Amino acid sequence: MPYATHSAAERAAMLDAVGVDDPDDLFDVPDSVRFDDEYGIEARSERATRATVEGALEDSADMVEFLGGGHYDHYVPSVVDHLSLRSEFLTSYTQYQPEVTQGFLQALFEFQSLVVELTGLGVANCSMYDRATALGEAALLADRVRAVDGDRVLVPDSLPDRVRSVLDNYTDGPDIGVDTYPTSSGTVDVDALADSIDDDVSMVYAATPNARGLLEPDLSAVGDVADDHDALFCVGTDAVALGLLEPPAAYGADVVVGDASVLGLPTTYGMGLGLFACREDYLRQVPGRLVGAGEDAAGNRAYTLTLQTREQHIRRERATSNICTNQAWLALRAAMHAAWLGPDGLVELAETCVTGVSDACERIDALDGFTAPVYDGHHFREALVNCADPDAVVEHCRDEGVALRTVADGDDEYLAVCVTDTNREQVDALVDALAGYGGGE
Amino acid sequence: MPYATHSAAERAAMLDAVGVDDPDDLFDVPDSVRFDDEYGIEARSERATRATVEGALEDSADMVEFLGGGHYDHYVPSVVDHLSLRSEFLTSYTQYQPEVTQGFLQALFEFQSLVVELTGLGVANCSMYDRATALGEAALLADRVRAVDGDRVLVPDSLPDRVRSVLDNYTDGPDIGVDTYPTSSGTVDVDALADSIDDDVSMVYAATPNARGLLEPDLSAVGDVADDHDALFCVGTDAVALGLLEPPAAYGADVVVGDASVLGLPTTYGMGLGLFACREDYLRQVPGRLVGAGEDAAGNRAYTLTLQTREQHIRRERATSNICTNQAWLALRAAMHAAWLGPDGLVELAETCVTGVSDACERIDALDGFTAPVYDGHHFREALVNCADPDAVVEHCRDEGVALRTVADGDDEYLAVCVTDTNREQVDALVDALAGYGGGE
Amino acid sequence: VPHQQARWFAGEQYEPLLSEKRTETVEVDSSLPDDLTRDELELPAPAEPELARHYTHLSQMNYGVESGPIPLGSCTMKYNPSFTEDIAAHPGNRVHPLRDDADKQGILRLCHELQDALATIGGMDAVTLQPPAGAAGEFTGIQVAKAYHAAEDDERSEVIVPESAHGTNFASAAMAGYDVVELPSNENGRVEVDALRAAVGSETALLMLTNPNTLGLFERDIGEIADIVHDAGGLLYYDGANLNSLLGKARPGDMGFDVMHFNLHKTFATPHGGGGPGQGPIGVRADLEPFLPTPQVRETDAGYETYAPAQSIGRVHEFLGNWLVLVKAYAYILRHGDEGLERVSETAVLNANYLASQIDYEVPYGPFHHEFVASADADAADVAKAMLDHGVHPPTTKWPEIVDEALMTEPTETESKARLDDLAAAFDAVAATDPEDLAETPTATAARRIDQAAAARTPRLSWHALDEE
Amino acid sequence: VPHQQARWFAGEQYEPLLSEKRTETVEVDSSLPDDLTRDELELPAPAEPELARHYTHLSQMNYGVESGPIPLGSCTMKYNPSFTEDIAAHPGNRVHPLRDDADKQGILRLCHELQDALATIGGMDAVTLQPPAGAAGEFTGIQVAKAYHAAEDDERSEVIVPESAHGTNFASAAMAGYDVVELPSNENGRVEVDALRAAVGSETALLMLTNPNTLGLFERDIGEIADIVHDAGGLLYYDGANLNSLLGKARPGDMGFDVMHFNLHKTFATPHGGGGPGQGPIGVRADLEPFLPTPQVRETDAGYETYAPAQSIGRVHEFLGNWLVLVKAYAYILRHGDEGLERVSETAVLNANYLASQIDYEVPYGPFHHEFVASADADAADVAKAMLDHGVHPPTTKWPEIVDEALMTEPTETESKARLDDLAAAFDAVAATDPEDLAETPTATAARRIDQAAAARTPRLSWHALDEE
Repeated sequence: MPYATHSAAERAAMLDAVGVDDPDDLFDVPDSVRFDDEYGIEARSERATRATVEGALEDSADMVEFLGGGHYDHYVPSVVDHLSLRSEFLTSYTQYQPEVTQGFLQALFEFQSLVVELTGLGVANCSMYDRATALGEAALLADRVRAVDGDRVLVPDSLPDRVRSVLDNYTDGPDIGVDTYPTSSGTVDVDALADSIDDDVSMVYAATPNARGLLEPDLSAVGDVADDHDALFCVGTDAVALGLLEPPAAYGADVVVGDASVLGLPTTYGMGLGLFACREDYLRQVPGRLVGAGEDAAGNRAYTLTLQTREQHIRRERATSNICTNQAWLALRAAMHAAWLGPDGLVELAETCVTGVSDACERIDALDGFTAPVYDGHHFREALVNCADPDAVVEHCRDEGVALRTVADGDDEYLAVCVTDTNREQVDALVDALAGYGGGE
Repeated sequence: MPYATHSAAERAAMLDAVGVDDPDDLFDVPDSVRFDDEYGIEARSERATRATVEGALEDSADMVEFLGGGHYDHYVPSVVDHLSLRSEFLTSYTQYQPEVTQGFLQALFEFQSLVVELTGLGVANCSMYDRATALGEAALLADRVRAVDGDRVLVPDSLPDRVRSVLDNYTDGPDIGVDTYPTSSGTVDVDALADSIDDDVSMVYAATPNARGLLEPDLSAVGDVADDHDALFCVGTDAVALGLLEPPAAYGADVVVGDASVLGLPTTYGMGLGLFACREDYLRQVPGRLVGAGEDAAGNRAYTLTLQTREQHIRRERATSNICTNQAWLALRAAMHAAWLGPDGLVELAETCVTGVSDACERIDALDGFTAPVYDGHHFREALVNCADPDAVVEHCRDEGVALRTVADGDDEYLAVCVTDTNREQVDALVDALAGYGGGE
Repeated sequence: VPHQQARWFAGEQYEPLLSEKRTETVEVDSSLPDDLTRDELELPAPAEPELARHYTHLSQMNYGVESGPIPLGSCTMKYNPSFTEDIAAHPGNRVHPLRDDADKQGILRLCHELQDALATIGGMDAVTLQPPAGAAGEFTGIQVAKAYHAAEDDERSEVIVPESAHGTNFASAAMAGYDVVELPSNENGRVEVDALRAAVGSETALLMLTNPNTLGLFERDIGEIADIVHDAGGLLYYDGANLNSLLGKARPGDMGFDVMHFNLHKTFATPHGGGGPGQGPIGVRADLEPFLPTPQVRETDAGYETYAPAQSIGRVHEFLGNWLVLVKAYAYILRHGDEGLERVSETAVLNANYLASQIDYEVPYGPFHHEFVASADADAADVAKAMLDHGVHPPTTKWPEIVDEALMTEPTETESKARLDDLAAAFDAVAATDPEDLAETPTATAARRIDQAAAARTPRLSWHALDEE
Repeated sequence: VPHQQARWFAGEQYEPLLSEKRTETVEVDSSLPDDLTRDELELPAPAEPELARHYTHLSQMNYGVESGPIPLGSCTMKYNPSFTEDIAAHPGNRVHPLRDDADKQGILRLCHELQDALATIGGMDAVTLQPPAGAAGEFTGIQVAKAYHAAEDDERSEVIVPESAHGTNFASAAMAGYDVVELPSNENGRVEVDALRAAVGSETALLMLTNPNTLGLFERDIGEIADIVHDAGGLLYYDGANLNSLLGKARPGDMGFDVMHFNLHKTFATPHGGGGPGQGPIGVRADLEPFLPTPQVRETDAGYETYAPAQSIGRVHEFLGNWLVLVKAYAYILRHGDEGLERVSETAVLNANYLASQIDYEVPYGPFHHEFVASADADAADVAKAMLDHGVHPPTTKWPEIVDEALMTEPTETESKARLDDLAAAFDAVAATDPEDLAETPTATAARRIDQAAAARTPRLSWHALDEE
């Protein structure tokens, strides 16, 4: 065993103390279910293990990515790695003994404060798994806090299938229906939404930036529709966009969900950090962990997990969520990244997400055979591009080492491009790859 | 400035407190020597800086190295990086305030203890720059402690030019002569050494493993020759070899110098860690820093820099060395690596250095046109290989992505190969490259 | 100098909030129209040196596995090998999940190999890696079971959970829409087979068990239990939280379990990160495979490819959960191999038994495996606080409730004998302390005892709440 | 809650030596003959988890720049940007120095660019990167000067050093075989020009100066000083320890210096590592270039190549010193650029002046730049120990001796106003303390005051020495 802790003499002394000759004798496992075979996994040195796993990782292609679609890449400063990898943070447990975990508790309190500042809502939890599970939890929250019985939530028809599928699983237990309302030219069709809604709706969800990369122009009107039917208004967004955008509370959001891993976490095959904030009214129905400020016996400010009676380890089947292990370490990293940026850095990063995609669209639009963006409006990171055979274009670009994706929008299919601070200097490669497809610049 | 610490308001308050309008006004620099031009260096973001420097680093070729020659590669476990990069270690200063630097002091005390254990000598310092400067300091020590006037040190004719050149600079000031004594079939010719020595010799140096990769078979005899003339016997070796070899004190070494960076530091363009140990008699003439155990006011064991009156900041021109900044952090890493290995791990690693090169020689020797090793005897990491046109072979191997070097030995030129734990699995590539040169296996 | 236990931290300290140090307010001036943007943004704005010190100080007020032992029962707080962090930092992880399969072969290969390794270790036929945590794995497993029953036109309404089970079992079952039937333990701390027989019926979708259970006891009647559940058409769910006791010794699949989750952050040593991320892959027997989440990974002649199982329940995470946890866990498995993994469990069980033999508290149930539950003769929470003053982290307290003033203790295999002796000394020093004095503890920690009830009565959950005071 | 200064650590703690925890002795069984090998080897043998805890605990007993300010005069303990560590970890650094030039173009390119950048910053014509530390740079520079004089058949025997110079200046000159002539300071704390004129002669090889000097004072007579030395056939050496005050403002080359060293670990922020590694490149004017160490790097049409200068002094390190320090320093320079570097010095000077304006100790000499020397009205060493109890690192004490009970203070540019205010509060709290009470300090540190004299009387320099007790 590579992390063997006992010398032979120590092991013998311990066996002696417990009165057996072999640790195997301590296993009270009937022979009928004993495992006598082998897994067939060969042990290897640390160096060989690294060579094996890193060797596999190097098997993936070397590409410039313009993918987005729910997972976004921003440059994370080195200091975030160095600090978050400190073992006192990385290897610690959930803060059930607050006297020896003040450091992490304070960091989570600061994360919550950041989310409160960005959303304008009164309460933020310490994390959910990702934006999709946060949306699922929002639907369950709506179900719990809604005065009248409601068994439907409304989501835009542009909600990505991946997110919808998670929502379907979350709403399956309490038998909440998930219905879509129409979008038009890429954004919410408020009139159509008003037609779709009724008093059985517990929650209306809209996202900004939305799945087409557009900033919704009138979420206030969406909120009004929800409000008219006593439905919760849930807004999906992310922590970078919120640096620039109006705080959702200002236009009536009751719940904000989304992605906070746009801070602190670069592209890592979809790993995320679910953001969850809501109005203070729902405090005792919030899913997940909350950190509060209090006092210790010496009268000093101290932090602690609070309102734990909402949680599964105490409330069991009546808990506000089954979540136990969450994404605390990523919340720590997000808070670090935000502090590193400061308000001007965060605004600047967000503005890059506005100008980067619009500049790219302008260049793509100038190419024969491409129109970008497909929809008018203000884009954030992403936009759709129209062309004759999107799938063929994607294939062509792959050969050029450029990763793009297609998006189905009703009966149409488009290219989607995502531009952030980390790939905007490679837009040349994208434009060249597109230009090289059939036509030319 | 990327690490700007003052807001505009703070800066204004500070300027006000010191009574100037602009920090430039604080510079009491005559106009005649003011710099009004530009350096012409463009600032860039952290990300762009990384891209620039890492981009340059990627310009070097991707090669399998069998180079050795004073700089050796062993696998350093990950935990050494993680622990040594903890900022409390990495960013701390020399331990002039021991009450807040007990941690580093203890680690250096443990490093000294490791070197004492490996060499068998009574005193080890906290580090020199590298093996060559450690040898230079040994010559200066010999000059100081030798009872009778001596103005020559003897080194083997196989001493690498790079090391010799450093020794020449160190011995230039006190006008110590450096003479060579002959080696024969790769090892010390003891009789010839006895002929070379006289009472004007203050130090005799010999290395094991030596520059031909051979373990010296009879250093006891070398020590006797030195002793007969009251010269210090200085042995050059390294921290991995010492795990397996007889402790130099056992065969009469007065001083041991060499490379300790074989522990804790992988290949990094020649960066090193000079090992320096000597008999307790010379304690007050030791160059460099020493950590001692003492007591604090509460009666607890505590560590402190000690015998600082030897050092330049106190003794100035009469100091035992001019060294100030040393290689403390690498000593920390070496101690970590040694502890990670434990005695069995260190012996096993050293044994790999014995078997790896001998296995490689056997395979090379089986190739047409190659003889390996050139000299009989026991090799450690390195050996010489004989072939018709070594330079051409090296060129050929370079084209195959295999880095080798040649060594001049008298009028002869040979290939040198170095095999450790990190390249022994690539010996196939070496053998293939050699086989592909003209002949074939 | 006496050999004291090293204290990871002693004495009071205080680090202001970043917002108390320096905040800046910027007016937002954007290319976007004003009605879309905020007017201003106020956030902390530390220079990087101050940022580094802030978090360095906070870390120094935090206790991790590299500070000392964390013998929290059911949490498996073992040493997290640092080399796995280097693998996680490898640029080959920086692959977007929406790439074409052909362009992410390295990732898919690792997924496939890890699926196989976990299936082998669990004795399962198929594995999905997707669930982002243990509780998410439970929920996923229950949804899979539900889909299976639905496909058989055999919808059921109940999940049976022993009283000593983890709270997540109850919560996950409820979240999936099931009624939870709680099963009492027998006097030996195990499932009461007769009670189970009485509880099981045509509404039984699942029995959820952890084995060894939370008392560390192996459910020796597992064969009979499985038969009872299966005979009623129910499925058997294995809660993998305690798998660290069984590596190389027994497999849930061989015991008759149909679905299980793995806690990679427990058994396979990925760091807990102060609460997460974890990862909770699930394994299933062959006839449940069609219901697994999408995508799965398979190997073809052309390489690895993703696919949707025929009757997939869809997704429980937008992508694949916490990728970096997966890759670290796989590295841990490869590093250990068969023999190393078996030795992990043997040593974990030896360590628990040794520690129990050295402490002055009674351990009412046995024989236990990798964890045991001692009974304090004082308030267990007070015992825990007092242990902090001895420089160690205490066990899980007051749970499972089946033991009075429970001290649920899992030392794990990476504790040395000397550390176990230190832990025992801490237990025993507290046991020898007058219970009334325990209430004053801890005193050697960064904060003194915190009034959690008061904090919950007046929730202050952000710096804004503090500003308002 | 009052705003206390955060204490990085408070209270007594103790970590046993690894050798006191567990050692193992192995019998050596090798393929080598017995007479070459040791019989056995005894060393500590901690398992990796215990190794990690040992060094984690030791680190927690250590104060670094990320713990708080370290205002040590002449040491330039600024923040070390962590991204440079990532660059140092890049696999492209794993290049053996004996590779063919063509196979290490990346390394050579960086060397060449850094040589150029340093030459520009120093106002020098050529730079060697080789010396592994500042003192090594001094020694190298003196050897170069000696070779220059020897080539002119003008061998000289003396090096002149001001009394306030760094101890290394004296030691390096002596090591190179020169007699050291100490030059007194004038009443303004600067070089006394008349005394210099008297000291200089045909035996004068070099005058070594640091400018600003160790009192932080610019040698305004530098033009005259240079003329005096040059007229006598001597050379002027610039000790780069205080270069952090001049970036963008003045260049040693423009002041008439012929040789200089750079302390990359000071001015260019590479971490001090508890004592090292540093790196001390030297710059020279054109006619000294032929004597520089070998190899140098130049750019040709075919790429970068190494070469030996025509009359090279040879080597002062077997390879290129501390490569990783070089690459980190270059990254720091690129990150800052012209404007950033100038701002570094401006802020360093502003910070020193601001701090001096806030403390209750007298600062006898001025106007100073990036550092100042205050005079304590108590034992300066006691003042330092008392400051530790306020959670900050004290300044350099009792040196330079030109100031009574000197507190030589260099806050650097990376300290915020708030930190400077904290530092001032610590100075002032100590100033307000009865000097007799200072002897009892420190009490809030990992160790209490250590009896260094006793430790030196009975040197115990390894665990073996402790065993013998």
